[in-house]
Amino acid sequence: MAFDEYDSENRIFNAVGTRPVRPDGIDKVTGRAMFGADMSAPGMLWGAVLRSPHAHARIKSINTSKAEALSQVKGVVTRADFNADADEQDVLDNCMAGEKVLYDGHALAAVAATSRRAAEKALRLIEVEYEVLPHVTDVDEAMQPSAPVLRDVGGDESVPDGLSKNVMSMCEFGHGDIEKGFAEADLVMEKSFKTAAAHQGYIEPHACLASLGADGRGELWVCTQGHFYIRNLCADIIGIDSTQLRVVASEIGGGFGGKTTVFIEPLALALSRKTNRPVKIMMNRSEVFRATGPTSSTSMDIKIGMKKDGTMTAGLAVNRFQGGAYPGAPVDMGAMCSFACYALENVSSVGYDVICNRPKQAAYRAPGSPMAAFAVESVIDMMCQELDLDPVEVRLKNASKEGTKASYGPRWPRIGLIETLEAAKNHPQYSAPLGPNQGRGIACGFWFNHGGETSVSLALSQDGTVALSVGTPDIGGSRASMCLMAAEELGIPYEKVRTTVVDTASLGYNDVSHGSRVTYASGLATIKAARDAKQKLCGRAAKIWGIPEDAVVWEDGMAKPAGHNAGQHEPLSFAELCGDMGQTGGPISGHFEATPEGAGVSFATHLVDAEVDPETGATRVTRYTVCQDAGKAIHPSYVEGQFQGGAAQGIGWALNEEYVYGEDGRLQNAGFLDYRIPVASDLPMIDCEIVEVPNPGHPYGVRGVGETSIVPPLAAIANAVSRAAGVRMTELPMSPPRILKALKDQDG
Amino acid sequence: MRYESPSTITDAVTLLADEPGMTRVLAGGTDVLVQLRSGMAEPDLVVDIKRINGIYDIAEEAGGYRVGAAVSGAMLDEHAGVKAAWPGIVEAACLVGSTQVHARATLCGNLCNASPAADTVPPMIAAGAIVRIHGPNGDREIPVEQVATGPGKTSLGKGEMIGSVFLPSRPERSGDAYLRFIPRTEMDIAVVGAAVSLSLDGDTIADARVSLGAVAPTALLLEEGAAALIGSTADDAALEKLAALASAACNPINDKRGTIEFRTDVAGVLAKRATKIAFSRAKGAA
Amino acid sequence: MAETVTVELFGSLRRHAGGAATVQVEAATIRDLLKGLGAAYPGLAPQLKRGVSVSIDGKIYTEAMFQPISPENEVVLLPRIAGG
Amino acid sequence: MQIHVATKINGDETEYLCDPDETLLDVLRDRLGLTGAKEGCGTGDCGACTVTLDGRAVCSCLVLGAEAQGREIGTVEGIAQGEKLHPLQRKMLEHAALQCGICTPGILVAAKNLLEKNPDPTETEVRFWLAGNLCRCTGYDKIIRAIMDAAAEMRGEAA
Repeated sequence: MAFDEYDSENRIFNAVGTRPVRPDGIDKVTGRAMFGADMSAPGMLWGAVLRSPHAHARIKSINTSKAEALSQVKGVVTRADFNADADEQDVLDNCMAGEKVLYDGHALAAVAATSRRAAEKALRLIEVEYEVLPHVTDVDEAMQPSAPVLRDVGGDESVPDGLSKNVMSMCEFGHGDIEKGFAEADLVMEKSFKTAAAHQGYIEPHACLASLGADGRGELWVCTQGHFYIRNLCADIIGIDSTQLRVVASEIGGGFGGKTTVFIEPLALALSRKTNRPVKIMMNRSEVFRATGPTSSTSMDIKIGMKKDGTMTAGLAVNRFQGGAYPGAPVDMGAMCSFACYALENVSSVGYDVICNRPKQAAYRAPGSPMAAFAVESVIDMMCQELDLDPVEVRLKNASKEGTKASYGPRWPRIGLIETLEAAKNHPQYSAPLGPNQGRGIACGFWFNHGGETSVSLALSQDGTVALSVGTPDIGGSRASMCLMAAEELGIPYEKVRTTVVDTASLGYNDVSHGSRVTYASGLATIKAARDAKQKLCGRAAKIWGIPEDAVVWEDGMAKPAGHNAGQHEPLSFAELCGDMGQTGGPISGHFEATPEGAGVSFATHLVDAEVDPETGATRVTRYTVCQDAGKAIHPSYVEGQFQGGAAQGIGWALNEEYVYGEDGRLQNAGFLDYRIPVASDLPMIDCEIVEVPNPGHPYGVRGVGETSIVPPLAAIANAVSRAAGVRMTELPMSPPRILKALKDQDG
Repeated sequence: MRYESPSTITDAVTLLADEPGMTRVLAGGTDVLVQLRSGMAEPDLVVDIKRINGIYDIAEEAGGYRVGAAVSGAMLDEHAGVKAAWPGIVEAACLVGSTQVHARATLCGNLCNASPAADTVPPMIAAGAIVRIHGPNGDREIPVEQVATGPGKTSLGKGEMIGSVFLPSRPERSGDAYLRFIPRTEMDIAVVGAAVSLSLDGDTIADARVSLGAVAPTALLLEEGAAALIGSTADDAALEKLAALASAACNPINDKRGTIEFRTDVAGVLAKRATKIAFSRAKGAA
Repeated sequence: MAETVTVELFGSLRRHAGGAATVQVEAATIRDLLKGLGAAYPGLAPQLKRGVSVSIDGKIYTEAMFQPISPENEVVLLPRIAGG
Repeated sequence: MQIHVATKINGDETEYLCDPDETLLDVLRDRLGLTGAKEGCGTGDCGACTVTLDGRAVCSCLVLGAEAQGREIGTVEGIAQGEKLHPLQRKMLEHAALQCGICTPGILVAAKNLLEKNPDPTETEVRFWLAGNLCRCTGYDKIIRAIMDAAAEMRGEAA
């Protein structure tokens, strides 16, 4: 059996599937958990970052002498203090601007001073001469040949002629003959959609504490989703060897994809190197909004053909995503996801990656997929209304399943979309009566999930307990899941395992905690490391009993002789074998280092009831149910937590969250006051139906759950609101002014 | 920056008057601290008035209530008398920001911050509230609607501070209400606010005051709107007339919080809805 | 032992491979496949350099260079899959 | 010139020097090492820095350090009694009501303050009381359940 394959349909789990208290729990309810900004060091300085007030400008000069003259200021860095030959030039330029600033909030200098307030005050003494350039912040405008150009290099070989140099690449997926498909349809519907940029909105601002000597040896404490990856990025950008920098991942106060790259970390390291003192930088909230990654804003055109019975005959999606000032908008992912839920014979999905004068987008939960799903699922809903068809039945009729061809190419392995649709159909919400001005929306969503490079080490202790070292920062309770999987595999109690997210000097490389990969990949690695340890324990038992290793089996947390031929021996418990390991051959650790590739895709179906006030356009989500395939829920409470969190973020994105830029290209709402994420009184309870269709690529059947949960909400809410208001909403957010205007336009 | 916390109004006024640079009065601090932190204001002197004797008092006076400048929304909410007399004002005070903000933010601070969208200002205007101003040239009293003169600007002179606001007495069968529109259910700045205070003679509105917030540079006192209500029973015709007058009085801006069109439409809707609540409160149904 | 496998290209790569939706390459592993594609269709080189994932019978591989491929497999080239 | 402040934090007499423009949050975190209160926004919009000031929940980012003279401050570090967790802390853990945990200290301080004033709140009352405590991970569902459950336990009702 391959190393990452599903064991058994009929396995009975002991630990897995229970809901114990998380191991880091007490620290987090007593205030002693250490997050990014909570660490300090003797002699520490505070760093602050000077940011551009312009959307697009050439930097003619920077004069830091007045700031440096302040006694509290110990050092200033600009682009010249970084590695000119860095491989990751775009990442460097985003952290510290070179010739041009490309967006409001773009960093161009940093100061280290004896206090945070002194550092901030010193920023105002730095004199910068700008040549302000024309700017563009809208994706459709940025694609026009006449648009201001950010980078003269232009796009890659995939970009068709006649588009602006701001179009960095084009991609296309699909199969069949869409024109033939549209010809076969009884109804063809076309509609255009727009979505605003939404920020990940983690409550913890980026923060780090850096200490770096002139010899290139250093330490970095930081809140990040991937300390190994940012170690490599920082080393590249400041020009040191990666292993000379030891990075410790602090507790992380939310990431959702936004803490998968660097912003302030190379600046803190450069300031520390320059001052020979530890330097702490903590972004304020305004900096987080202006200078870290929101997701793309988008513009999309959808065309779908359908027969009267609901059979979809063809689908076309054109997706235009702006990704801020650098290439890399997740439009390829979006285009691949557009029609992933449906088995279409004729399908085409196109994507354009566009740059404009906004902060570089960062990954946000299932990057690209929620927007794509919003557009496609909205058109399907309109067609269901037009043809008077049940929206669940239409989706069931066309649903992707094992063996059908995905719109992006492959044939599906075992997947659980239909099961999530059935769960939604059978949920009481689906048949509950609706009140006046209420509407019900349904939508499906898909995400790939990811494996990635993974190393874990599982060390046994003489008292029969286990120290499990992982390298994937815990962003949502994953240490509890790791403990459960180790306990399951070894047959010992959950409490006997301690999982630690260790620093970059303590394990081999680990990919970032992204792509819904942690419970899948670090989980798989934990199981494999536990099996490695068990094999070693069986070897010790064999030695003790004087029988061959293959005559020993591991059952119920004990080594036992394998059948009568192995002889009569009292089973040896895990604790007994651990107690004697020094004498039976030495310390025992289990290891796993590999790149598991069996991350199972995940589907979800969401049900939303919404009520619209026809006089004000105000919307309230009154009921919400998430049905999602988790493969196997290791800790069901944290699986539900991912479902609920994704739904809540989707509600914010659908109804209120947006980056608002002024005519001057400056961000108008860089704070939680006007970037309106849902508050407790905005939301109903969020019901969860955990569907379990095992992933063949994981020993216990796990599928990542963190990202798929944000894919259906935009569409499901848009469908609910559109039905409640009686007018189709095609632009996000569906803010009250937009809804009221749509209602009036319809009446007028 | 200097921080002072005098124990008398006189000392506070002297400190404010004698400081040649920029000053800020610190009561609840929920606006002042944000200005300090963001660098929007860099005062040379901050005078914390919360150590002044009596500044937290809510005193009965001439059948009404005098509310000290440090009285927070939460304290108002806990005061049965004020809550019974002016529920609209108390509700507005408890709409400003979060629970944590209600614990600190004050009526007088909301007024002095002079935001066009301040939640407590329209219901205080509707109530006919009067502020008492202390200054180097003595004390004076002005109606609430004369405090703000534009966004962030007040009619207070150098060295002056508001020490209290007086919520007057009112006849039996009176009621007030404040409604605001925000995109979320809490935590937002009002996109539109509407306050109505009225008194009944039988079932007929004998007296009324209407005020709108966030639709003009300062909160509006809508005298024509009040006239439309007086003599009516808050019937549909009167309410439609009020709504039309409210929308017509709007002089709003387009911004990140709302459009001119939206504010104008919703001002009418909220004026109607606030009237219905005030009316039912006056009848004793609330 | 390398045999001829059929690879499906996504739409925007097709014009760099003569317009065909599928191409044939001698390959026993993913590494052979990518090498062979780059050699036969130089126009694909920029995308191969940017990164690709390969789907083999519906399972997506992003890193596994030595994953075996045989003519019976359904092989689809994809942009490199990442996540948030 | 720095200001000398004598105050009481979690029942302990405490003295410190602070700058006139320094917030209570910065004093707690950077001078006193009480990093349980978090800076999420610095503008009173997120509630992560919630502490009690003379028994009322406030955003410590909107209070000057100098204002604490003679007052009583309560932080998350003072909620547990020795090794015994407060029912709210225990229920937050049992209900898995935190994912990243950055909002948890503020929510605990605010929720404890609510239950002291209103031992039997409705779900709606809990939601509105906590509207100033942003959580981006959980969608609030499990947080609300944990608080309702803790309130029931504290009232002596079986959950």
